[in-house]
Amino acid sequence: AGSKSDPKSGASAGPAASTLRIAVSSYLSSWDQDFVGFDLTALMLFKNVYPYMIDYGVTTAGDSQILDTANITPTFAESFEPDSEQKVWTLKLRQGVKFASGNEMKAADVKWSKDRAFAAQANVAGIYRTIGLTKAEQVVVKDDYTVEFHQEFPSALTRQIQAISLYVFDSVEAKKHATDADPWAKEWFAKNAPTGGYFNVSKATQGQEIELSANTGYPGPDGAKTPTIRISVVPAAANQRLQLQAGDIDVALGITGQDLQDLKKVDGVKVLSAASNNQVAIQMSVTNAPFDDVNVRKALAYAVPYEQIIKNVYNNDARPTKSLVPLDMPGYSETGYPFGYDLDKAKAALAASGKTAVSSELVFEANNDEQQKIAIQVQAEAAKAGITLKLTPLDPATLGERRTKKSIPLQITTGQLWVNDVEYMLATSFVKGAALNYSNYSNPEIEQIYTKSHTTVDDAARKALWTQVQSILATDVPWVIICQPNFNLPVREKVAGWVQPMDGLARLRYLSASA
Amino acid sequence: MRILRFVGRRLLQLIPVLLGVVVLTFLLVRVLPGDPIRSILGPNATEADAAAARARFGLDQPLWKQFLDYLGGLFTGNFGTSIQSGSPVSGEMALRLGPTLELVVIAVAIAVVLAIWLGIWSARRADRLGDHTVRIFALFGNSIPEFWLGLVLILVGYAALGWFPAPSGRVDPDTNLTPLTGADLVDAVLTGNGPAMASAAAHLVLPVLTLVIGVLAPLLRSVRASALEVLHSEAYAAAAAHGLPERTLLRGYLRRATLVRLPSLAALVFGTAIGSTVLVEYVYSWQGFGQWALRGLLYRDYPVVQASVLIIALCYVLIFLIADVVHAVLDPRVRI
Amino acid sequence: MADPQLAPVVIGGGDRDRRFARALIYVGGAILVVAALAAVFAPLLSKWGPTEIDPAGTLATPGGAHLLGTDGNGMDVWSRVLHAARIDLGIAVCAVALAVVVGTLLGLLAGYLGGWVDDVLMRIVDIFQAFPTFILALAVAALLGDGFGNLVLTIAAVNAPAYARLVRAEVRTLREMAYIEAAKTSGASMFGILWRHLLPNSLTPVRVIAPLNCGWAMLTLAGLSFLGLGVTVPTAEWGSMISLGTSDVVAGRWWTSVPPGLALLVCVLGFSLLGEGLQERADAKRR
Amino acid sequence: MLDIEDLSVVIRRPGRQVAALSNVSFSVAPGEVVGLVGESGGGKSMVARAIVGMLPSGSHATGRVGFDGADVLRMDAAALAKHRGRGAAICFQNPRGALSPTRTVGRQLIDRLVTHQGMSGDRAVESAAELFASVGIRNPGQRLRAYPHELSGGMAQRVMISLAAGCAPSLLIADEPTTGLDVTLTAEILRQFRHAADTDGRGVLLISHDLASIAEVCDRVVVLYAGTVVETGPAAKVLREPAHPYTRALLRSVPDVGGGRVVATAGGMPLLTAAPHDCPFAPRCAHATDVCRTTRPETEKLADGWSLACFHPQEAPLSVVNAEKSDNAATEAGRIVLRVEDAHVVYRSRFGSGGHHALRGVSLELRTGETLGVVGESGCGKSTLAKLIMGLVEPSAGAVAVAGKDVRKRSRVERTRAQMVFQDPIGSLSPRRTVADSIAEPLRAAKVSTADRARRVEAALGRMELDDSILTRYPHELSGGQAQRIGIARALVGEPDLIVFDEPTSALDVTVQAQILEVIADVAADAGHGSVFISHDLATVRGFADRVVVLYLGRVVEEGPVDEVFDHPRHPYTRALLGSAPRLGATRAADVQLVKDLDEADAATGCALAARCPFVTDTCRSQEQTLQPYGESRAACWRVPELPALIGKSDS
Ligand SMILES: Nc1ncnc2c1ncn2[C@@H]1O[C@H](COP(=O)(O)OP(=O)(O)OP(=O)(O)O)[C@@H](O)[C@H]1O
Ligand SMILES: Nc1ncnc2c1ncn2[C@@H]1O[C@H](COP(=O)(O)OP(=O)(O)OP(=O)(O)O)[C@@H](O)[C@H]1O
Ligand SMILES: [Mg+2]
Ligand SMILES: [Mg+2]
Repeated sequence: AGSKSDPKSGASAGPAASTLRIAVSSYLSSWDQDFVGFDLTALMLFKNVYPYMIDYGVTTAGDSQILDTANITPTFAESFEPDSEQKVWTLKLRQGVKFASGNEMKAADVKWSKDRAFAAQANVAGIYRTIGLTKAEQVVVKDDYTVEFHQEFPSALTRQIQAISLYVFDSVEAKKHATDADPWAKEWFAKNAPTGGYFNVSKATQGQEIELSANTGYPGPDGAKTPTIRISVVPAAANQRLQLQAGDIDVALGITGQDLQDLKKVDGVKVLSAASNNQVAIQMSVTNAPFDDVNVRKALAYAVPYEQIIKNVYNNDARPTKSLVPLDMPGYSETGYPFGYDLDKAKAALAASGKTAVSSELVFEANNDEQQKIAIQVQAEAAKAGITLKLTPLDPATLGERRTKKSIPLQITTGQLWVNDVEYMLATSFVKGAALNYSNYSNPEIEQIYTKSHTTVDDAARKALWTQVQSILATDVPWVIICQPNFNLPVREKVAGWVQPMDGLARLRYLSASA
Repeated sequence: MRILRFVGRRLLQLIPVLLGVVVLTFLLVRVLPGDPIRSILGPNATEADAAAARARFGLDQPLWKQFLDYLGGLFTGNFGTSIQSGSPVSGEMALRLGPTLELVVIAVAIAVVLAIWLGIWSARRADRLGDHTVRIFALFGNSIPEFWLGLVLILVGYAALGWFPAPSGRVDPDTNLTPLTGADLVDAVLTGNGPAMASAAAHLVLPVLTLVIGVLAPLLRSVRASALEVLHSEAYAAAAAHGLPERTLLRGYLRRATLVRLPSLAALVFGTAIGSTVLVEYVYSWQGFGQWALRGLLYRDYPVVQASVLIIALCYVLIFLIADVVHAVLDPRVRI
Repeated sequence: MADPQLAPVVIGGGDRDRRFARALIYVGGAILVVAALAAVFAPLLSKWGPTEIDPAGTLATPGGAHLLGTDGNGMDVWSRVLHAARIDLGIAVCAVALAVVVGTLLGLLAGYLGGWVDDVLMRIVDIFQAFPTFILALAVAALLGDGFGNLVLTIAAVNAPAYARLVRAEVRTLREMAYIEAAKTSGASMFGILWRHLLPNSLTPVRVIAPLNCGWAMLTLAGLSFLGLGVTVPTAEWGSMISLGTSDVVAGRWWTSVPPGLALLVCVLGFSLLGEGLQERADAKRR
Repeated sequence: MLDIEDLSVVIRRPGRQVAALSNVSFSVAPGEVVGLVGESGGGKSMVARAIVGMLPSGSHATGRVGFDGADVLRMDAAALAKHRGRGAAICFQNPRGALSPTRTVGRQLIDRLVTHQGMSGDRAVESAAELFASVGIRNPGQRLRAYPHELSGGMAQRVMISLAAGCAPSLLIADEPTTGLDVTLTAEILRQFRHAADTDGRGVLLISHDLASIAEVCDRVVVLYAGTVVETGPAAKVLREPAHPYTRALLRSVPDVGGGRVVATAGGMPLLTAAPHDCPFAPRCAHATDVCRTTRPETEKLADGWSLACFHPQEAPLSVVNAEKSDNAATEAGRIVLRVEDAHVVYRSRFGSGGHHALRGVSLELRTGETLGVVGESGCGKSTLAKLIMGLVEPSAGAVAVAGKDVRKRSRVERTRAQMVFQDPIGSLSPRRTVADSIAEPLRAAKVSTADRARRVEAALGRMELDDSILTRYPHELSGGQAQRIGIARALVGEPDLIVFDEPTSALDVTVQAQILEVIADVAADAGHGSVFISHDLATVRGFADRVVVLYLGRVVEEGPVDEVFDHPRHPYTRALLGSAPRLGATRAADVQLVKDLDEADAATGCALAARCPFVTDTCRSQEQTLQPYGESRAACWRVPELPALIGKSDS
């Protein structure tokens, strides 16, 4: 397929070998990370253009390199260390880091950025609460290169939370654009890309294309390997595939499903594969009929055709899993998890609930082919067990609203935890009021274990707690865990250095093109 | 002078229509299920955070107040701030409108010219093989879903033959085109950027072709029918009976009389095309107005939806106004 | 000088256009009849149900157990193509019928009453016509759900304005006709004039446009499905089948999207041919 | 120059075949005006089309259309292109339709000049202006820039003539050049053709359905019936002593201002599918014998270019049957059914102020059993008056009462007390309603029971001498004559107090017109209702009206008993109208000639006719005229007493 690129040399003569071309499915919604919700394209770009003080390290798994969520190291910072009580964390900045404006990154920038985050009352402010940071005063500038974070309580998750929150704006530049009505220069940041990260945005055409160039003002190790990266927006997967085959793009970030299997056989293209902790599940609302009855939940858990989904949706490129804790997460255990595809048991479970037939809607994300396919497979089998499902794709706004209202009886979720730890998992998914707890699940025992885990540091003790958690969850079945699909990324053969991000956000600095 | 008065009167008539569109859209987006705020807040946001965000966009105000603010903004050209991106809607819209208008205007213009030419050709050979062939082909084109046609054209024109650039944008970024209007070909011409001109033109070919094939049939049908009507009219027969030469007949007696009915249909076609380019934009990664509006809608970005509906409606009514003026110019019988 | 033996001079032409028009109508009609039969007898013509998943796997090649193979969900393409005719033809015809009824009613009233009623009705029609299709569709889907009825409603709302305009224009010429005056002087009531005289006569152009419109309605529906605003999966519908299969085409697995694509094309073409033929016949009659 | 020999044209269409022309032969010499007359469908236009080589598709033509030695039927494309325009040029039947709507008339003329006379640029413009002036267009420079729709009918016809003349043809063909024109214009237009023959030496072929109106300018006349030539001869001869029964029937069907009564010939012209083997007129002919029904008569040459195709040529001069009026219409006995008092009608324009003042103070009174004729030029407000009476337009001032009831305050049933018969017989029937339905319409309003309705519909139909089988037909399946009978039946069925006939025969063929006029005369004679008969043609009114009103620009200019007004017209306008009406047998009494077309006359203050009246004085221009009694009639002209003398003077 690569040979096809010859005739249109006119179109592809421009970019040199030093340029990598990446296709994404959509343009980022805004450049201002303080005001962006869950937008994967945006978050990925932010990881590469904002200076993050600390980030995950890299480790090897099998024959691929992956981000090591257990090992968080300073990047734009010299160091980030707690005091003995683990309540005050000191951030020492790397000297000589330059924003595109030429301003050096100072402690004042960090302070201004954190003040802005608290004022924004959005993303960062939200997760900072989990580590006891709620007020701007808790961030204290010590000197030009030192900042202290005074947490209300010690937390095992501080590094993880700060790894995703400690990004810094060029405050000197920002203040030039601040006005009385807009003290945090929101309007300016909405339109102007941040600077100072591994890459600077050298050109951005709204909706269309973004050109990143390596930041020469970064004095630290692990600088960007490719001078220029072009990110173009190609919404249609079929179109991305054609361009990858023809060699007009080097990395395609929007290709899923069958296409991946096909591309493995295409000349000039390789598909990077790795096991991932991406978990596909159906969350059942324990407070909405009919799934408020544990037997109905069990019935569904028996009715889901796990093997068939792995085959039909993922082409066997996914791992079956038998616990609500993801595979590869420390503490994973299959003890007491009874569920597998078994229609007889499903019918029995339904009968145990005293009902012969139930019906519900099954919500999934509109425009998510994978979820749609899963929904179709589940619907067909569930029907055989007496569970009638109405497939309901929802657009992001409606999905968001209904999730907030906790009014979805049944929904498919896909995602990976940014912190590979059961405590984090409980915090985000299974304790009362947790953000990802769409099931509205709560269990006093779990709450107890969760509280206990804050102060449990011994590995074996934690493991014991986690086994307990898993058996409780297996009895309560708030979720049906479908599988853990592997990570796949189709790239041109010349692309090297890919590090598989465990948070799904590509670190482009590792990428290089071998000419 | 008379034309100006007519245009003035018609512009006045537009006011209630546009006002109606504004009110309807305003209410519609608000009764739609879905929360525009939740999607810009992280999953950990509390009700207080959401309320703060709502206040930032004035969504905590009573409905009538929101409406008056919006209306007031419109009069000063302020379409509000996009909830998703945080930047002013007018700026984003300007960037998105250019490419789409460029696409639609070029496509409809080509389709109209082609329809005129083919339609008259076809009518003059009415009921011969050529005529039948042209019409059946046009009908075929009209029967293929645009997104499918787009994909096929990409497969053939780009993947198999390699004649056209990758369908991933509107101009090669290496041409360093300075965007002015957003319509890349226009910008290239304005800035005298030769390579950009070539690149923009090359990128336009397939999407324009897709649209042209989609809209040609109704235009062609109309031109052919009116040409036939003229050819069968007493007026044309009279001119022919007086022995006027072919060229004079074609230019003086057939063409203008044929075109009289075309403007309003062309306007209709333009209107539907601009409303439905979203599909073509998707297939060709065109990132124009349609994609922007659709995304705004999916995320319930109220100001974006309101602005895009208003602009489409405005384009629509303006193009009809233009069509009426053109009609009046073409047809001396029209009283304006 | 006259030579009666001279062969007659024959001027060519004649009724070829009518023959072509008739051919168009017959071919178009035949296509639609076949499609309608396929829709009605779909269950008898296919072994598999339209949403039945073959446990043997997905994307089976045509032949064998599946005449046209299976799609990415393991469903039988042949069966789905047949069953989809029900939804597609059903929605298109119902929507256009609804649009005709509503549009005609509005057009009749506006055209006959004139004055401020006309102004108000036509401005409303303007508003609807200026409203983008997809936004209207999403609004209806989001407000009322995404069922059959609501798609009919959406597509009808998109098309009704055109009929209102058409009928209004027709009525405005017709109401100046002598027979309307005759009816008035014969003491006919307003309702009588509208119903007995204006309605039947103003429908002439509608009859020609409606079939063409059915074709466009099917394309609109397909477009909506492509954007995820149409019929929900796994209901068999051509547009959504095509859009699900687009990447398969690129991979050379033609059978998931080409058959529904062809079915859609042929049906739309059927409507177009029928409409074109009717138009041609109407034109020929006028000449 | 033109020599048509044995021309037959059969038009073949699938499922349909028409023998449009069968063995037609005649010729036209340069400088000669030949009239081609006959009923609609007789094949007149087909002859014209054959001459310019534009037969409709599907035609099979035999014979020969000789033109300057060549055969037009067998010309190749290049020869045809030369022949058309330069050889023979047609003035089309409907001048407004035949002018291209999107090109100025000047351009259209220049196109011809450039093509056929090789002129260019300024010279063509100059020539065009001259041509316009020569056909009587005032202000030619300005008119050159006009679009066809801006022209009145008369003006459009003049432009058409100039276009044809602009081709400088050897033969000028005029297809019904005066149909639809006012009487006052007809004569003027016909003179243009005579002029073309006399001064430019062109041959002229003048086509018309109305023998009487063209006979005067023609040298010779060819009478066509069902595609066959039945009689040819010198105009004077054919007009006064026609030999063929059809020619005689044709002439007798034309109403005569002199009071001559129309004699209708029953039946209609047959639509032939092949050249006839018998005399096509035989079924309608009073003199027909068996031989007529089995053998087609040969064309026999009689004296001086007179030829005839008939076994039973008639020799007696065409007698004028004078109407013995049944004056028993008791004027005193009737009750008043219509009263119009000083009615004004203003048509408002849609935008802005102003409007068209179509009626300016008309007063009328009509009793049962009485028939009132209303005459006047096109646009004078006749139809407006009819609509006013029917309540279809509102008076802006004044009052209208039908059967004592103000028209504005009538109920649905009361509205049916006045009925109208329309000008366009087919157009006034709802296209998608059956005949039965249409006739029953007034009964439906009156809430008559279904059975009763059927009975009364049948009765009305019987009176129109129509068969029951017509009841289930739709308007497009009717002939004009049948449709008009249906229209009259509809008017009669509710037994109304008043029937208004608005030009009920002007859209009909001559012989059909005569039939309908007979029916109307019969209906109008009923004592049960009053009738208003509107016509632009004075002659049709004379036959059965009791009183007549002459309208001019929305005003009544003369009024009185019909014979009085016709025999002793007072007003110059009435005189002009009467003078321009063609009159059989007698040569026209050259009376009063109006000096301008109607649309050029702007009525300011004073007498409305002032701008066109040859006897105008300053008083006329400044003072409005009111109706004054002169003898039995009343006229609105103060110079009435002086007129006879004035006319005498202008005569000498
Ligand atoms: N284009 C055509 N196709 C078929 N038949 C035609 C066509 N034109 C005329 N005819 C038929 O030919 C016959 C002669 O028609 P023609 O127009 O010559 O009559 P005409 O004497 O000019 O009548 P009119 O007074 O109505 O103009 C008619 O019976 C008519 O129906
Ligand atoms: N609806 C209308 N709106 C405006 N002007 C009108 C309307 N109807 C008629 N007129 C004008 O009023 C005048 C009288 O029209 P009317 O139809 O009464 O004339 P008419 O005598 O019946 O003429 P004709 O012999 O041509 O039928 C004409 O100048 C005409 O242009
Ligand atoms: Mg004719
Ligand atoms: Mg009239």
